[in-house]
Amino acid sequence: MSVSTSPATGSETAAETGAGTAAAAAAPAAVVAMPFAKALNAGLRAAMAADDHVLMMGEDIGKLGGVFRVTEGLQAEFGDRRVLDTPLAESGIVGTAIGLAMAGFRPVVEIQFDGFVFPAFDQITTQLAKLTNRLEGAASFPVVIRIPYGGHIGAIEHHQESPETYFAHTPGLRVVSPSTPNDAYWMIQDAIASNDPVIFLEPKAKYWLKGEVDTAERSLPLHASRIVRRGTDVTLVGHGAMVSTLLQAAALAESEGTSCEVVDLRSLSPIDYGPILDSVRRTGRMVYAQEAPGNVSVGSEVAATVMERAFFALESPVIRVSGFDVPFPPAKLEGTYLPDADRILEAVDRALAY
Amino acid sequence: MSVSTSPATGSETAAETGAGTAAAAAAPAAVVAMPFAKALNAGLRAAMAADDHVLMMGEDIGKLGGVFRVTEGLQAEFGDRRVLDTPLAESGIVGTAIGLAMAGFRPVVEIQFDGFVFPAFDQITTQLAKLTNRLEGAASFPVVIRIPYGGHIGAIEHHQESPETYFAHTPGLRVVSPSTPNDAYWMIQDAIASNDPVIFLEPKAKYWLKGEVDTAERSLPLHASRIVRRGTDVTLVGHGAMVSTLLQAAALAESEGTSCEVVDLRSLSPIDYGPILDSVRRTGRMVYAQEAPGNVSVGSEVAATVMERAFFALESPVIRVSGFDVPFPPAKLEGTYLPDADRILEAVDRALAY
Amino acid sequence: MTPPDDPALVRVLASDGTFAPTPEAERFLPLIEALTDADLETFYRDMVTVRAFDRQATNLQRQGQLALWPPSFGQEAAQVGSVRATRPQDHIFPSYREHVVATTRGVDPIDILRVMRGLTHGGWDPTDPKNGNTHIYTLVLGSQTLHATGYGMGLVFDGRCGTGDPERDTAVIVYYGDGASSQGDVHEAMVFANTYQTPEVFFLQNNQWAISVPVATQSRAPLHQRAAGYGMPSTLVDGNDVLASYAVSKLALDEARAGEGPRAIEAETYRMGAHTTSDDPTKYRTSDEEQSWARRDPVARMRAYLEGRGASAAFFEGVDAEAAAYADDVRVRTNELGGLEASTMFAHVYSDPHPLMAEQQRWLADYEASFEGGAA
Amino acid sequence: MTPPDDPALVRVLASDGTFAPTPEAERFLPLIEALTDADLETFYRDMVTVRAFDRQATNLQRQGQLALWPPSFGQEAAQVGSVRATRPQDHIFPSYREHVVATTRGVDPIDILRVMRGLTHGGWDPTDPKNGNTHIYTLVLGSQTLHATGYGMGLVFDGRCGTGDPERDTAVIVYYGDGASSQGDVHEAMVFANTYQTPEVFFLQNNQWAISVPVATQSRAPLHQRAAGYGMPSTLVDGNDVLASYAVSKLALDEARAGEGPRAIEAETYRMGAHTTSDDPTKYRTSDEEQSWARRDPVARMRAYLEGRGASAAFFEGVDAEAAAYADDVRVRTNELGGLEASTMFAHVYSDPHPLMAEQQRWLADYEASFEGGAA
Ligand SMILES: Cc1ncc(C[n+]2csc(CCOP(=O)(O)OP(=O)(O)O)c2C)c(N)n1
Ligand SMILES: Cc1ncc(C[n+]2csc(CCOP(=O)(O)OP(=O)(O)O)c2C)c(N)n1
Ligand SMILES: [Mg+2]
Ligand SMILES: [Mg+2]
Repeated sequence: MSVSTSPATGSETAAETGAGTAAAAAAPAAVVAMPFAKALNAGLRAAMAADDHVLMMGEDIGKLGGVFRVTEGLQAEFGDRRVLDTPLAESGIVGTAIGLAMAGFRPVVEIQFDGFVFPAFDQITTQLAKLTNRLEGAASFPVVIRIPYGGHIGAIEHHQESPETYFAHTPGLRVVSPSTPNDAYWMIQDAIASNDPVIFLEPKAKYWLKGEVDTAERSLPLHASRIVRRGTDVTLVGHGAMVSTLLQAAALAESEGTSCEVVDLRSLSPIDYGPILDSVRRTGRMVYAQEAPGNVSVGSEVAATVMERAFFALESPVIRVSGFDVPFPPAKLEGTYLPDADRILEAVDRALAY
Repeated sequence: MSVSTSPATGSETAAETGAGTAAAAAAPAAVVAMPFAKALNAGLRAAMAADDHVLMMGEDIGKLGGVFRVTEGLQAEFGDRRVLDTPLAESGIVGTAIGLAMAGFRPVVEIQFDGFVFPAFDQITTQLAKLTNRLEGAASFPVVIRIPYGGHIGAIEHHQESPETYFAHTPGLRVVSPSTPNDAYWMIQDAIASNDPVIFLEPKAKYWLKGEVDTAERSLPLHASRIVRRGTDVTLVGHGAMVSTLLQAAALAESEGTSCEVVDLRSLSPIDYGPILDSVRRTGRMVYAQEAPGNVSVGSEVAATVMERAFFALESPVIRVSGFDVPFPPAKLEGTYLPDADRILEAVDRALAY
Repeated sequence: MTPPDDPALVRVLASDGTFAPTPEAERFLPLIEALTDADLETFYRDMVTVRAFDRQATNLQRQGQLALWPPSFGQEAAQVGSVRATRPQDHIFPSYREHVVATTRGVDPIDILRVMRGLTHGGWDPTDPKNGNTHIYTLVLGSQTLHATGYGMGLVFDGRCGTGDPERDTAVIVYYGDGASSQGDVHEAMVFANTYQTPEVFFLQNNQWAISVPVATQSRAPLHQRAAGYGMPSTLVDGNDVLASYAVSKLALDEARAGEGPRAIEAETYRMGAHTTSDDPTKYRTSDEEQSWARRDPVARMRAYLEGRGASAAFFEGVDAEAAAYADDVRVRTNELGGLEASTMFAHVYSDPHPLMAEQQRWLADYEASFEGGAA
Repeated sequence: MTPPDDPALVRVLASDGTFAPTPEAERFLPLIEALTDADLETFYRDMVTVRAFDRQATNLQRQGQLALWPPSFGQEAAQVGSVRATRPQDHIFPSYREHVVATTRGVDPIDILRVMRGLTHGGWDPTDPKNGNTHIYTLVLGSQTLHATGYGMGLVFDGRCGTGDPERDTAVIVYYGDGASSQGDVHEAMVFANTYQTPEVFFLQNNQWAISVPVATQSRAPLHQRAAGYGMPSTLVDGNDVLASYAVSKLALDEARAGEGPRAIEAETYRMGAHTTSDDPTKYRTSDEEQSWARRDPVARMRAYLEGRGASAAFFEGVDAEAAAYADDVRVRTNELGGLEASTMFAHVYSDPHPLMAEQQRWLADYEASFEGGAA
């Protein structure tokens, strides 16, 4: 079991702005404020500049720069052989990305929205995830699949889902999700540098979130979780857009006299349990929040594992706050569907009541 | 929370043979011994005879009767308009089954092997699972997807997997798995009678298992779990082929002085927690066994929920015994990969050591 | 992106509205000659009305009344022509831009707006006769082609086509785009349709673009040529010519209904507006191109044709007034739309009772009640 | 199920081995004339050798040495002809019955058997030069067509085709079956291949059956006609005629390598054996049909042709002896195959270190050690 690899930042705004205190302390920082989507763009550009076999594939990522403009300007800069507007077929995109990886490329695939990854599911699970193993290590498949995911944007069906469970359950895949511009900038580069397939989940609600990016030095390895707020009574854990909701809940709880520690999971597979267990051993209570339906989910895994490994330290069971076990509802109900600070506080209360 | 709907049989052989004591007591039984696959065949035949809009679709299910002969004789009996050897395309099969359901049919789809369900994944998750909800109840989608699953048959890749997690996580689907011929006979009919899509997981290792089938009366509703062996020290829970492994482990444990209760989950979504919680409250310890990789799995959910709901009753955390978090290995290693009675006993020992 | 000049093209009306059938159009002329003046006026009225609605919806989105609007602007002739060729018993499987199709079959435009406002994922009940067997929109591109094919298989198995009774024989028509044509599901749908000889028309609206991607990226060969590979007859039609679009659809649907198997149509048209209200087409296409297609505007073309046949100014004024009233009514009713009960989230996930739904609905109700009591 | 008589068919050798080119074969004759006697003998030797291996493997399965065997029996000419038309730098993407292809490119037959014995999912290392750029078998039908297309895209992007240098220009050839042709992935592969003009040959072995399902269920139209819909030239060849199979593959590969874009070939052949050793073809096909195809046996046909050209009895005896020795060697080496270390399960799930793998491997080692100590 690993131990936390990062110092906690001790403040929710630092986490929100993404200023890594560790990095800031260690090296002369080149800190620039930029929105999350721009940080991704900068990270992609850096990766493309560093290796001419890094290549982008997807629908509308070229001239248009992607529907969220994450790839804006990349085709103009690197040409249409490196930033491909592909035919409209997700299985085709992932399947040919696999072939390109066999030919020595490092493809970065954009899936336009969470709900449209499923036509590619066979190529992802039976091929991409398994080929290195099938080949007994003779080849690597450094393919990154970028998926804008999650709710909060009031969009129509298939545009607000959180499909991480499907990928986190699949051996051979790595699954990560940044929650700040700084993490976006570094994690996308680390994902591209990984020799394994990485499902890269971009919390689309955060694309417009501004924060400081330290372009000189990464603060944490790709698969580390991070304590983003210190607290003593309850540990709150989540990833992606939920991290800011957890921080909000922690701030509210503080005003009511409850001290919450907040952990940003960052990596959903593998999960870095060190900081979480360390935290739970101190607080004795934990709440897990996620947008995805709760039944058989990443939250189930974290809850089961934490209860298994910190059994005697727990004063209450791990309480999960999740999307309900229904399809993501019409946008007018997303406020009810998505866990918010109030629902997290209700769970905190339940945990404290044990 | 429901309470156990079934009396325990009190013996592992009864569970293995599938003789429901409840049913046997209640009605004049028409009990016939037959193998699991034949019981499915009889159940399918009964459903087709009862409703002429029940229709079978799949690859090689007609003249050949399916690679496991589960549909043997049905095409000869009902004709090739009701037992369709379709073109070789799983998305096509499920997608057209959806259209057939819209036209008033109740399609029963056979996926040839677990590993080949993924090309149909988009139609299953974004369409089949969601259409009733999307249509606000204006139409039902009574489609059954039969999938032979699991290991123990020494087969090549894609032929031994346990994909239940993907389906159990998906709102709108029901997921069940019989473990005895009697359950096979009744559960397939109940699945076809369900107005919702049902993923029907057939533990292929059990196709040749003989057992008694009471064709007169069902013993349990489709979604009930069942205590198949009484015990006092540890509760063992699992589904499909694992049930007999659990019973084996329980028998071995008994000889070492440990009394294990065994619960057959039968339904993986929804899960009938009543009998499980009831049992755990008596034993204080639980081991969950499954063939699927453990990370983010049905076992994670059951463990997390049981620990949440029976927190104070537990003397030890729920211990999970799963397939490793690797692709199902080459057949020569399946004995190591698949949980067996020894691995379950090791977990029982760990639970007892708390 | 130049106007289609494939020799296979069926066109009846030139861009300026003159009656100038292409050679391929000859065999369809009897179907067009059979149309009454009232039919022609209906075609025109349909197009103008839904265009006004479409413009209204775009405005409503700008005013924050809708989350999104995918305009049908420019594709009216393809849609009116094909849908007016259907019979009442036929089943319609749209993609998500078929506003003209849906409303012409009876769907209340408000029901489409409710989807785009985030009030429902479906919008209307395809089993309610008032909706003319129009199935709901499908957003996962191409997946509806398999549903349509399955429905068609059901028609075959139930003997609901090919009996020779035109009142009873039923067809399905499925709409999809040039982008969607690349999806594996469209291929599998064509495979199944031809194997089971479904009474089905695959209606491809090639509007030249899939968001920012030109059709040339999907295929270097004309898309209508794909059908032959499955053994299925196909027709290329000028989708901005409502008469041609009607005639080719009518023949294909009649043949399908009669049990002759599936048919394919590629309608060359143009998305004159943005992909959706979130889109900015200036990023990827030239105004030259847009203008060249504006000259082929399907509504103007039909108007010129009707004018040539002597339709009165009063007629056109009347249609415009009706369309304006229709669009006004949509605006008024949109503003009146209410909210959504949270409990609806759980109501239809399953058709049969489900313990998790009951439990979570109860939890949510209790939770919400706890606020009303002033707690938390 | 009658022998192919499509006018598009390319055939050079009649069933009885006489040289009788069909009209469509005329343009391929120079390629055949360029073959030396040694080439012809090699073709024959390849077919006979791998047939002996294939029979051996079937026996090994019956003896319990293999979990399963999918015989290539009957498809030797399609496979030898196409693979002998490749160049060393080309990349080969088989499905799972391409034993002749794989071994001809250098794959050790034992490596195929290791897959079927349950010792490995892959079997050989495609990056090891000795395996002739033969990628591993793919069991999820059709999915390899996208991998091949992606590889072809990589060749285009890296300028590894169309340079005019035959020693450097590289093509890919991908094998798939009549059943697999229905999969959406095959469609998407053709879409991408044509969009990116990959140097690729889609080689369809239509062996008339997908397990128990006849090709007529996959398509009422001849499958080779699909290619035209994508704008891709295609050729129908008698797949039981090794010369024709070689010639059409050679031309298609040369054109692909030269940068002229993808090509499709449908080889009409027949699975003379069972689908796999688990299958019982008597359940679904007639012995009449089997016999009619036995008369078109590709090996007998080539033998008759070589005899007609004066090949000696000694030559045939030599080939048979070589083949028998090859098959014997396979048997001996199969019997020598060892077991598998449990730890290999964790070794290659990821390329980079992974904490869960380390943890579970450690757990398993400790657990297994606990038995050795006599515990538990
Ligand atoms: C499977 C899938 N992938 C991606 C999308 C996102 N998307 C919505 S519309 C669209 C373009 C569709 O183009 P086309 O099929 O030509 O239809 P058009 O918009 O032109 O009517 C895309 C990529 C989607 N809805 N479904
Ligand atoms: C996606 C998928 N579905 C089903 C199967 C099971 N299966 C294995 S081979 C086969 C038939 C394949 O037929 P064809 O493509 O004609 O190849 P052939 O066996 O004739 O060489 C089937 C259905 C599979 N391997 N993959
Ligand atoms: Mg389009
Ligand atoms: Mg075949």
